[in-house]
Amino acid sequence: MKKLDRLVEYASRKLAQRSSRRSLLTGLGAFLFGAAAVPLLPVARAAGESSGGYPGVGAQTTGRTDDPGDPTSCDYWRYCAIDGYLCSCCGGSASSCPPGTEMSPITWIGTCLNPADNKNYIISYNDCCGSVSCGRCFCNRNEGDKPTYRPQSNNDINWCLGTQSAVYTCSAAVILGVKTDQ
Amino acid sequence: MKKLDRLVEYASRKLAQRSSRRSLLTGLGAFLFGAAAVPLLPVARAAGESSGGYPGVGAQTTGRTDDPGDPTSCDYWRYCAIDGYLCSCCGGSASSCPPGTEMSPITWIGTCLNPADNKNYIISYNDCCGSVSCGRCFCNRNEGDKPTYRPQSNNDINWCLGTQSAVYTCSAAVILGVKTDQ
Amino acid sequence: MKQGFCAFVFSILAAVALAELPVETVPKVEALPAKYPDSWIFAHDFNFNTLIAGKIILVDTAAETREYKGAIDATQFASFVASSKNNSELYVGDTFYSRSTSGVRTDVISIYDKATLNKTGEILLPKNNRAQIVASKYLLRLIDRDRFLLVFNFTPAASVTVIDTRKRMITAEISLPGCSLIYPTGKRGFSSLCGDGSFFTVQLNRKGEPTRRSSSASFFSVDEDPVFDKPVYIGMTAYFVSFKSKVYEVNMSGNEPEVKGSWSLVNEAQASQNWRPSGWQIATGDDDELVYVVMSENGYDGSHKYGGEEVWVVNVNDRKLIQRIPMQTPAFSIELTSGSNPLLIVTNVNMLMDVYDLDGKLQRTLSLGDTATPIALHAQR
Amino acid sequence: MKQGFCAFVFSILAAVALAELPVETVPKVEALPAKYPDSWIFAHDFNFNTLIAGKIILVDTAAETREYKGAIDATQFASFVASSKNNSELYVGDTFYSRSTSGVRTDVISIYDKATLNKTGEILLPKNNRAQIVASKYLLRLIDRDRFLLVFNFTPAASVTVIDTRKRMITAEISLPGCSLIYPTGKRGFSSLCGDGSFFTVQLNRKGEPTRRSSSASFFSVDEDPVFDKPVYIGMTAYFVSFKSKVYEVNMSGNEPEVKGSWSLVNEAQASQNWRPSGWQIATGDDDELVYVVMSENGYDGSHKYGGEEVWVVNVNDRKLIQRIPMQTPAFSIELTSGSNPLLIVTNVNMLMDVYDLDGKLQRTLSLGDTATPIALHAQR
Repeated sequence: MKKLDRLVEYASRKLAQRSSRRSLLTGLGAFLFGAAAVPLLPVARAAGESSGGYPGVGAQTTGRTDDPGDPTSCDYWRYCAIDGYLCSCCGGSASSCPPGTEMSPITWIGTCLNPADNKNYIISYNDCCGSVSCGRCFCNRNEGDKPTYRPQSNNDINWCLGTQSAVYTCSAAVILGVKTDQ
Repeated sequence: MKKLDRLVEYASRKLAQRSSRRSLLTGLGAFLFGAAAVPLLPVARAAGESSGGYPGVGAQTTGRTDDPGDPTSCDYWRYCAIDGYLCSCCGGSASSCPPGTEMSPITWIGTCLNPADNKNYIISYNDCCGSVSCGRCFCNRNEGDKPTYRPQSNNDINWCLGTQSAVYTCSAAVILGVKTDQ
Repeated sequence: MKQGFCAFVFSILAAVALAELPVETVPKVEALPAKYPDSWIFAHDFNFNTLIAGKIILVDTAAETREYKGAIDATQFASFVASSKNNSELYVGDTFYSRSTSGVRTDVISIYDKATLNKTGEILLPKNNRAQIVASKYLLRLIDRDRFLLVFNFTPAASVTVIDTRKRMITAEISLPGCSLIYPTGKRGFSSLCGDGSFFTVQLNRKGEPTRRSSSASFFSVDEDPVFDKPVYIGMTAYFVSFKSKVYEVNMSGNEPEVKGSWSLVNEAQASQNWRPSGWQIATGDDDELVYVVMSENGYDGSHKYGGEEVWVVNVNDRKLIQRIPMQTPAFSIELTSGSNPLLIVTNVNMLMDVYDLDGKLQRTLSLGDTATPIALHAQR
Repeated sequence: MKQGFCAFVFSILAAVALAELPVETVPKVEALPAKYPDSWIFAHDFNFNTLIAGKIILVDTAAETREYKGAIDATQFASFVASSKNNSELYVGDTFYSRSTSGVRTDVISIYDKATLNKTGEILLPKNNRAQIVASKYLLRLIDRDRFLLVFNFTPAASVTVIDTRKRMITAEISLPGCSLIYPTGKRGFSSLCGDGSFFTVQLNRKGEPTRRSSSASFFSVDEDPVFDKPVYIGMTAYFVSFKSKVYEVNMSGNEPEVKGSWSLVNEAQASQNWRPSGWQIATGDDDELVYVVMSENGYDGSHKYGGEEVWVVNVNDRKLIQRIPMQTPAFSIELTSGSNPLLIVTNVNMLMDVYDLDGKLQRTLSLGDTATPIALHAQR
């Protein structure tokens, strides 16, 4: 049974991780649903993350200086009201669905500030539907999120509506335009 | 975005945990499929585990000195060839299924040494079937396990056979008798 | 005599040496009591990593051993409600596909028996329009002593389906004018919250058919300070908590909701530190007079779902904060067990279940599964 | 001129200041090349925590970005095989229930298109007897240039269903005398391994019907030192590795398997340290002459599934160990990508994917999902 010894150290670390008393430092575990974490700040990247926002996920760029940030990172500007798996990490992109899924035509809407031009953009969060949960790059941000009685501003609803299958795969963030009234 | 700062520490620990170079100490991660770990040895229990074999799972006893050990712990003697979620952790017991599931009549067989009487017992590993994977107390031990061409000694097969549903929930370890030929 | 005694001792020793563990019988499946103890709760594991296959886990939160009593399936974005202690049924709003994630869709209410956790029936929802929203009590409710089951639908057209649980038949489907969820109201009715901050209320007759519809005035600003859509009921009084810590007390016992007033959970200093409710099932209540709310410091626009470092306890009679319970791990969802000696059950942000006594002492931490995400908690009623 | 130039510059600046990101079109769904690069592999996420809902993930193991290309469903205990590079189809052996985990069972082969990952058809398996075994290549195989698909069945009666992929029709079901899995053999046939350590072999005619059945002598001791049921094929030679490090070379190109001999992976010193194969997909091979095996020290009865600290590389021509590659994290399953410049793909015991070059240098570590368990790896063929 010698190989079982290997478990002990693994167990100790796992236990420490899940039941840490350093509550302020684990406060966003919920955000992650116990999943691999989202290093959002430069300090995390500086601490050895060369592979993008989530450990084990290759970083991306949009290729445009006026669309800054990493679409596989939860802090990418378009994701200010997203809730789900980032399609960028699942075979799609910030604005497209992975192959084999269907993009929902019915969406919820957020307003996100693009730091490059300091403009507020109307973002449509289109769910991609029809295969099982992607499970990669879970991200939940709630700027402007309202409860379900304001559904078009709510990200708790499964927006796989009007699609052949209502099974949720991941979420994309599509630019609808610049918000004009400010 | 201040609360997002909480993520950084969480992320760092998670990364360290999943990509550790201390390979010998994480060798049984596979055994766990990345799940909460199984502290099998006294040193792990002494290190603060009051709740039984798996963190967050209440310890059990059989109530019999001749059936020693904790049926919610992977090192319980009957589990020497088990592969799956322990029914003891899922609403069943070492030898019974959780309510709402069905026990498979077709099983694989192991031979396990009871340390109390130093006898080898024939153990039938009966899968419990019909609701989704329990997900609690994953345990894989392979004493005497043979490849699929010796199916009655193989624990990689879904033994939910002859049941109304073939969906696997958890595994029980039932005493069939003492092995007589030794 | 002496020789006889020795022979007797020898025979005992021989028996011990030869004894072996008995052969066990198969098949064997556990059963549960028809009435569960107060300390048992239902934890809805939404299974965020594989949404099509969640479950409802029955947990004895007071137990030191055998705390996991069993589980029933709850498929993608399922809803759940248990009948009251005197009744035997559990109800799950399910959605199935003939090919797991594609093919023909079938929405049903699945019915399970409390004592066996066996499925005992199902009621087809022929329009397949069951709302799929992250788990909340107010998606599926029982009214009129469990006689009628109300199902919230969203396609995005909103409606409520009324089911007679005795006849296992749909009696009505009631369209809602852009309103959401189900808040039991009056003898045999419900209200929904609407996009302008008003209530829409429907009362039913004894056949489960709508007889009375009404709309209230708007009582809060959705844009400035919306209320969470997960109120606390104490008896037939509902307490709606807002993003910025306001509490609205609403009498739900009449034909229409009656807003009895509002107050703030926070004083000026706490408001300036932006103490705000945050989490998922952010509030719960006892049977009498105490409301519990998950609170977090340094709140901001968008911080309302990240969980909180404390649970605040408010007496609704004098609207005073009587206790602040610091969480060992921030709370995400909370619930009190029922009965005279409740426990505070917390799903923490790491998705483990923390059990506190009412003095705020952590009794135990439970894992309900390696990847379980038990974000909604249902006490016995 | 000067004034004109300034006006021109001004107009550019104004355009930059006014420019905004373009409105994006919906709906938009990505497509893939009809032929995948050699570096792409299929990782079967068995989803151990929720077995009814696994997936096959397409990964570009050489990429620094956009490495996750997409995924298709693979339900409970699914099996998988991809057609060769010249063909367009992917095949998944699926089992569905009308009520997710209960109700009517339907076993099928689901067919997907490589370029779209859309489901393009399915073939019913009317007996619902598809074997449900933890993912392995040898549960589902293509033979005769992808013309026939072979499905292993287990109820526990064992058989193989033959499907004509062009006609999408079952042509035969062949009972096996207590034998397991599918090892392509000869022009249009397969062998299975039997409980006494022998092969049972069937050859098919051009219609996919069995014409020739044969049994070999036993060539190893199942009780003393069984071979893993996951051999490595290099061309039509299969290398079966045993629990105690013996390698059996078997020529599978004829009507029946021909055991060409055996040797040990370990020398005397290594044997005394109990270096043994351990893991799940414990071995892989290149297109030519190298076999790779996951090895672990201090092996014992029951240690054969826990993964190994090293990957050993053996030249099958002279049967010499030519390289020992230390793993940064112990390996559980391994695969070489296809083509002339392969990479060594490792699912490590933490269920992350490590990509090594053939010098043994770790190139990158990929996570295929927060709770993914990608235990079987399929290179392009």
